[in-house]
Amino acid sequence: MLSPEIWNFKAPDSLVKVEKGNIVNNNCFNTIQKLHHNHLVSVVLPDTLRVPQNICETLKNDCEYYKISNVGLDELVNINFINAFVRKGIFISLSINERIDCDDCMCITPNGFLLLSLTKETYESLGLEGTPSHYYNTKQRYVVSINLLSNHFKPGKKNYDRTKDRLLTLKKMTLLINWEPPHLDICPSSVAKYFDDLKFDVQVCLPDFQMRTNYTIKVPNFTMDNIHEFVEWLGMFSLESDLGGGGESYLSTYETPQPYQEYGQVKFLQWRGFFSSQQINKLLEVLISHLKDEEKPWISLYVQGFSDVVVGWDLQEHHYYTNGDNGYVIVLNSEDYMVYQHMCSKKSYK
Amino acid sequence: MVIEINPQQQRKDNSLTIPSPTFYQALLKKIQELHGDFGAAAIREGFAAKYFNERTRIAIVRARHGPHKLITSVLPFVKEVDKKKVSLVTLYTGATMRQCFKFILNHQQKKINEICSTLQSEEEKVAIKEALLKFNSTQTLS
Amino acid sequence: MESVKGYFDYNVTDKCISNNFENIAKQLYDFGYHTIAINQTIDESLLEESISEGKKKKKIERQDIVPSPIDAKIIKGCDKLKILNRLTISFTTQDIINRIIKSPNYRKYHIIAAQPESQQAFQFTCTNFEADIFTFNPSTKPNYKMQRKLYYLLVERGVHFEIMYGPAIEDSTKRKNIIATAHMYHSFGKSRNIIISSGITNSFLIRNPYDVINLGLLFGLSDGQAKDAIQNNGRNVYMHGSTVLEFVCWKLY
Amino acid sequence: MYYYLDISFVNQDITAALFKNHIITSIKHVFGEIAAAIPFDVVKYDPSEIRAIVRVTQDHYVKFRGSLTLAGYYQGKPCAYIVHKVSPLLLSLLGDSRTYVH
Repeated sequence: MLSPEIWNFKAPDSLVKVEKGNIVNNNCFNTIQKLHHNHLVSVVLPDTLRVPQNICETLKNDCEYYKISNVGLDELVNINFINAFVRKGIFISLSINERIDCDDCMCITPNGFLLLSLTKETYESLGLEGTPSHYYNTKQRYVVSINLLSNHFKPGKKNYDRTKDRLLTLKKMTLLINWEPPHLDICPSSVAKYFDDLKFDVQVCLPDFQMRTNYTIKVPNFTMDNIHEFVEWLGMFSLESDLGGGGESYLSTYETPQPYQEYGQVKFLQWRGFFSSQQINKLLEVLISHLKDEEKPWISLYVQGFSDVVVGWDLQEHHYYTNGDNGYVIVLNSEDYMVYQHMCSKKSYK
Repeated sequence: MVIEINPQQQRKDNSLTIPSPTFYQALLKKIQELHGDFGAAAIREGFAAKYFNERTRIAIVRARHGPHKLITSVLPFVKEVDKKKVSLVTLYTGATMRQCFKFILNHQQKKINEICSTLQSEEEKVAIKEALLKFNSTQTLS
Repeated sequence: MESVKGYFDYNVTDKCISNNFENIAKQLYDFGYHTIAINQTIDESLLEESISEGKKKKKIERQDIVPSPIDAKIIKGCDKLKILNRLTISFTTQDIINRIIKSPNYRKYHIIAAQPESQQAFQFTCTNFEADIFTFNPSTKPNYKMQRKLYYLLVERGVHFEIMYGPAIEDSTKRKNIIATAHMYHSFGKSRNIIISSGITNSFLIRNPYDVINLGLLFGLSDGQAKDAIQNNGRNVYMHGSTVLEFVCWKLY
Repeated sequence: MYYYLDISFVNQDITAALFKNHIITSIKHVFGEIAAAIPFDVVKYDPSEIRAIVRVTQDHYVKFRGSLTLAGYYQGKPCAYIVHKVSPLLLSLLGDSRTYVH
């Protein structure tokens, strides 16, 4: 007779991958390209008196995205829509207010796949082919993948008509849409106009931007061998936590890692909204040039993905056990970079 | 799952009388204190304690495999049973009753030898031996 | 069949109805519980008393032996919230069950839970009674003996074992009984077919579903079982409940 | 490795020290004195919202969170801990995409 575990309870797993390299070969941009639906971006600039305007504006200008309420998913396989937006430029979308662990979720990836993560019941009533989710070995959840850019995916073909017909039966969802046009002379808002013309409730969303300055802050030196402590410090600073050194050790034993340096001003910038990996890429480019011009000790960038997106890193299936974290931290100094990737565990739950 | 413990009284006298239920309660109280509600609940199924030899002061504690770790961790902290100051020593941890009885038998034998060495007459030795072993086996059967 | 979604909480006690139910339902909904059941309990011992009090009333008593289910109004802003009715029968002998089943109100409940209080009642639950949930009284130690065979028999019949966390917050004795019972389910049936419900009486006892999953780990469930306990198994209970109900109706008409 | 929890306390205004003290008492109730010694840090405390960020090692996270869940009373009055978000990466407590209003 077996007794349950009573002493060592394992915390839910998560994976951390640390990658180091030289800034010259630009490998750090690869990481950014692997996570497509980004929600929150934050930047820490140590020893900075004035934040250059172009950093603040990279994720503010031309970063509008659209919220469209109550869309039937059959609209997204409309051939006019595919030809006008999915095929051209970079189009990403995901459903909001739906939980990946309980409800049906949808997302469109930049390579033109429409992905659905469905509960067993919805999947059975939908009748489109899919694969059982990796995370539940009892087959409670299925992922349906539709290639919108396939050559055979057009009206008149059996597959197309059937897919469209079946998607009509799904519940309407609220979507976020981010589209980057292929040419500068096309207005990004044309995607909004498309849906507006179809009499949908379209709302323009602007990223939420916050900036903060903290004075006289002990900042740890960035070296490659104290990465975990350094990333923890970034968290402590970003959340304005107690950075240690005070008298009250009863509450917290946290101390800023040694060796550190004290800077007069440290800036914290944060954007929230819906960003594509291209937009993050641009921000990183701006940050790198700023780093080179101003000779800062280092610059850090933290990006957090959406909790309820169908796919996370490398288009692999995402899930939510007790948290749905996907994110990465990039720390750069004038020569090296470090990427700290944080992803949900790939273990399936038994 | 049987754990064996040896309550050693502060006073240097050979026998010690503790009713088994009191001993059980003392253990349970300590577990409640050190491992909280969760510990008390975890060990409850299949938990039994029996103090059964007054001369050699041996007791058997039964617990299920797994939660027995909670009990072994608590034993060193038991200082008082039945208002008598005691300290407990784990002598043996075995997975079956049989294993434990085997151990007890050996242990008793050793005790007998110890006592015997302090005794003078041969008759006394035999008497003691018989008393101890007999006591042991009858208790075992019950 | 209507689909049920979100996290499940099958034990919102009827005490909550008088006690600001709207607030409680809203809070449960915001935490992510989208299917809840209002629980009403029939206690055999109380019924016996009322019957022996006046034999003249017996005929009427028989009519009202099962209270009619509480009809909860749809709460504003929680349009996705599905409210079911659950009846828990606490009994020591099977005689009462036969009377309860005959009651017209009985069929109005979506989910039936059995709470046996004696060895005989336990045996009856395992072999004959079509219950959806097997539950226990957290304030007392169980006075029947669980057997592996019977546990598996219940699992085979699609019955789910309930562990409630609400009483475990309120009181230390109940907490110990609940944890011990949960561990007993682990050793007898590898914690198969477990559902975790709240059993709440006020809004302070409501916990986040992810807290409950974590609590499931302490109850001896594995990672997956803990999540199933408030998600997938909840759906199975609903399906089981509705098929049994259909079956009964079909037999009657 | 650590786990970080973003929690708030529903009862009444209390100071950071009392807050930490009550967590220790809650752990002691559920897991006893041995577990009450597990180290954890209140790295941030916001008295206006009675909301805190707590750091605990991964080995103790499940027991720690379980104790918070089962904590029902503060000075005889009902109370509750609401866990907003947990993560092994502190930075991810900056925001939750589930609760963000676009």
